[in-house]
Amino acid sequence: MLRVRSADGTRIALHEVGASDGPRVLMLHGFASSSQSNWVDAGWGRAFEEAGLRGIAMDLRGHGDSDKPRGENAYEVERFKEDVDAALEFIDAVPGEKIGCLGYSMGARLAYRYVGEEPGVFAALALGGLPAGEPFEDIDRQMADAALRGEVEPTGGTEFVVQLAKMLPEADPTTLLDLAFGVARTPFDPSVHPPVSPTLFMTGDKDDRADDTETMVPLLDDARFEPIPGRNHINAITSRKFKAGVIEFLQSHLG
Amino acid sequence: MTEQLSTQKAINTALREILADDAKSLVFGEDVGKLGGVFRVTDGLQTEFGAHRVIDTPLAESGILGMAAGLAMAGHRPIPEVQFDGFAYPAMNQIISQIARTNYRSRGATPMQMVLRIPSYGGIRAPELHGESIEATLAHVPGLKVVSPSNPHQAYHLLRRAHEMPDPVMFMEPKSRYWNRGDVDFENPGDLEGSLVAREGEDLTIIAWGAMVARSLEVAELAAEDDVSIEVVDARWLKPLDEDGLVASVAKTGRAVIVHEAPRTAGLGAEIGQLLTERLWGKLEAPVERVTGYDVPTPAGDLEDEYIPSIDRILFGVQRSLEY
Amino acid sequence: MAERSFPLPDLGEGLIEATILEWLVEPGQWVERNTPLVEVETTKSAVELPSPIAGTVKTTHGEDGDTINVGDTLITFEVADEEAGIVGTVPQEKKKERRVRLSKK
Amino acid sequence: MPVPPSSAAQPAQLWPPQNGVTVDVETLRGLAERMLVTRVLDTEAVRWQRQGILPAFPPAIGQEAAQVGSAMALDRARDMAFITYRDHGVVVGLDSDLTDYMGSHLALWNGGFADPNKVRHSPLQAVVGATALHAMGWAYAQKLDGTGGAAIAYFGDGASSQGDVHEAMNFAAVSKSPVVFFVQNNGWSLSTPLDLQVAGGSVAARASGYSMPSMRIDGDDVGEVYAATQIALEHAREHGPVVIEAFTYRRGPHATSDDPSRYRSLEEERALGPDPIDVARQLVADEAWWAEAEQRAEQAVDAVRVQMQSPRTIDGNDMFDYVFQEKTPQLVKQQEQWREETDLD
Repeated sequence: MLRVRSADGTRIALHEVGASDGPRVLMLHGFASSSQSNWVDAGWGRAFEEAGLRGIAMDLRGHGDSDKPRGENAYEVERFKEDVDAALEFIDAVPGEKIGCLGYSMGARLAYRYVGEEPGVFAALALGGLPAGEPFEDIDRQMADAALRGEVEPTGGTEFVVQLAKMLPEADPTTLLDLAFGVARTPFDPSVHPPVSPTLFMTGDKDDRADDTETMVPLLDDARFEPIPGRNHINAITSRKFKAGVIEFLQSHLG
Repeated sequence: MTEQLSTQKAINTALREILADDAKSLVFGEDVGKLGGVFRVTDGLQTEFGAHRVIDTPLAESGILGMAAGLAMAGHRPIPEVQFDGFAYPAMNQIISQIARTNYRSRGATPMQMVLRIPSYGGIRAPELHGESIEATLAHVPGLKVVSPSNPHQAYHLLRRAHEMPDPVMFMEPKSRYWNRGDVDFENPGDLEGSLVAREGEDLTIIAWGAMVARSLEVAELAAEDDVSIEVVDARWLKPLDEDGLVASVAKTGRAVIVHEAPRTAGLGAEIGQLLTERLWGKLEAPVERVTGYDVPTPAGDLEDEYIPSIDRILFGVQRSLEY
Repeated sequence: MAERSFPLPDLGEGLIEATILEWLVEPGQWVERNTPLVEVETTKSAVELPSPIAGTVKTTHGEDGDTINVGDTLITFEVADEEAGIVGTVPQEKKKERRVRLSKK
Repeated sequence: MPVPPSSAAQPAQLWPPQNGVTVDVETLRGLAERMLVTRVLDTEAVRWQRQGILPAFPPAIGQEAAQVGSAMALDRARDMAFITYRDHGVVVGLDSDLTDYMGSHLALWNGGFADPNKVRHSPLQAVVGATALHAMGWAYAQKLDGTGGAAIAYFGDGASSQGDVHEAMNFAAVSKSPVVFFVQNNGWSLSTPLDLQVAGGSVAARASGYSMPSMRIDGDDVGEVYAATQIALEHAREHGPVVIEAFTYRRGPHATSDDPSRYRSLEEERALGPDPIDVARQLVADEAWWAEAEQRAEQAVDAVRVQMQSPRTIDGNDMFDYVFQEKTPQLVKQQEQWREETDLD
């Protein structure tokens, strides 16, 4: 693990996952997860190692070994893009080198947005568990804070955010709320700057949080969708079908 | 944030933080990578930081230290390990003739910033050359600094401190204490320079380091049953010795017992005893006592208990001082 | 040959059980250390559990979809009788014992 | 257990190069000029010792081509030489300040006065072989940092018996670090001849055991040394370590206090091939230029003599100031006491 500094000084942790040589793949985990939990614990290290892919897994700010600044301002979408800038600066691709990107859920959304504005950075994009709309809709910060203090029962979108923020005992729920609300200031609209790189969408066929992934395929020039059989949003990450699909796709575009 | 960790895990955590925060740092030695070290002190580091920064070296201690010297010349900050204290002997040419002198030779142009980790002292029933106490040998060499932590909190913070220092630091880990747990307060290191009063007392001062600190604390507790109040000072830094700190405690109590595992003759007990005599001449209530290993090769097996200062032997030393 | 069983480890604070998603090994199979054994799902994530040792799988406990408790046996291996440890032994915590009493003059 | 198939890869064949070796005239002159400086320095230094200017000196007479030729092949922007005490030709070849260097032989300062990072050679020191490991560690750092730099480790047939040399070669080969191990096989380790020092007679022969390419070259032909070292360095930068064994002869004594007639005969010395200086003279093939170069070399060395005879005064404080980057309180106290007890005016 190494930490790099993002534009605003936040330290962003990068973990090496998989082979020590081979095509490089930036890995972006989901909300309230971490590189460790989303990739390492789910067995992606070994899968990448056997496939000869060299993953660089970034802990999103507010997660894992990265710094966890306070306040919603620290979690605007722009900040996350700067974090990816910092990671790419560290990766320091040599001319002609093809770099891939693998994202899950919120990490997939970040990859989608980043590539939309920086076409050509990644030669291939593998996106898991990505819903087509903004996941944090109809959310109320006051209600969320009150809910964290146990004063009210949250409802609607707020209930969903609070539930996620409290899920990991090792994470700080207030930080995760700052993050969710900061990110939600820029609602996700997949029709704005869709990626031009070849893109593979994969989502569990029992994933009720992202049951509309396939609707994004027509927005992109070069995209396809593959379901992950029998899996939901939580347990899709360990699926061998998911890993095999992603690896085959990345190998064919990065080799 | 405070966490209960073993000394082994505390050192592991410090190494992990250092590797993460300092891209010029490297950890290497025999079996430190895939295996995670014979004491698992480097467990998981290679997976996390890669085989280029956490390196399984060939079995060659002189090579490990010579490589460290070259890396330091190139501006890296290596953290080599010799697997056991006794394996520092094959590396002495590099440690004494090269690493300790390169800053001097180059008139400060190529500092030897490194931390050599040495699992040290006895207490685990290990075979010959796996239980040596070489602190006096190392402290005698101009150009080296020597530190020995006694508990998980000290181990974590002293290692991080040693890594920041621009000179070569010999980091002597008390291997018999690897498995003992204690609170590590990550944010509040406390003063990391000099010695530390581990327990306050009035009647007598025990000066110890490494694994002997815990034993001396036990002695102090037993002494309290007999109405004898013992102050225990953890020397921590053996080079440079915290002269003022050691003197201050003995000035207060008037009596001193120095405890170390190393053989007695020309051991650090002699150095500290001389210091106390020099600074407190006329103020001591009794001659400075030493409770140490004997002038014999560190023995194997059950004889280890006869060699390493025991609770009773330390109590005898305390009694000699009290009744002088 | 001896048998060594491993329980479902604690996968995170406060989790007491997990659901077996899919076994990745079967009885009779030789596995290396760190070979993935099983995918399990907890309330917060899904995890691939790597083998803690090298050995032959004797029994896998629980079927896909079963829920098992942390601490219950998950897998049993056949292993060689002797396992190499570190040099020396872990010192045992002993009660403070003394024979010498102190007296001030 | 059945014998496993040998996994040792056949090391690359680097020498002799398929297209031969050509060194242009300008480069040859640069090499020859520095060889002359080295020879004059050696000849003069022996006199200086007899005159009481130098306490002792280990001449490198006969090894000028090996030392200058290899040192000048280095890229001073990124490479580094690791030397011991009989490598003045390397120092001259790197255009390192000779008065600074001679500070060590004058017993003014252990290791001399040069800043290694600037002059691109390590301070000289007496434990031969030890620096091979420093070269290896330094080279590994270049690999990590991606500088493209390579290290060259100088040692002789005597030092090759040291365990450190084996450790360095093995480490370097395992880690594929960019090191050139440059062996000056000069036939003698003080009074011990090669056949009592190196089993088999060749250090390069060991390289294949490490799957490392090796080059056995005429160490008395400066053009060959220069070209071979360049090839070795380029290979090292890309693929890892190389051994060059340069066959040469220590034409002088081990040191000024030595008497070689006690262990080797005049006949043996006469049976040697041509002096490397004469080889260089033929390569340059310009007598007028040569005469001028000889004069320049004598002037350069004389300038060193003049500077050495008004030696710099060493501040005794230096003795205390360079032990550590951060001095210990004990050392501060010892220094204060030293000052009080010596500064009696």
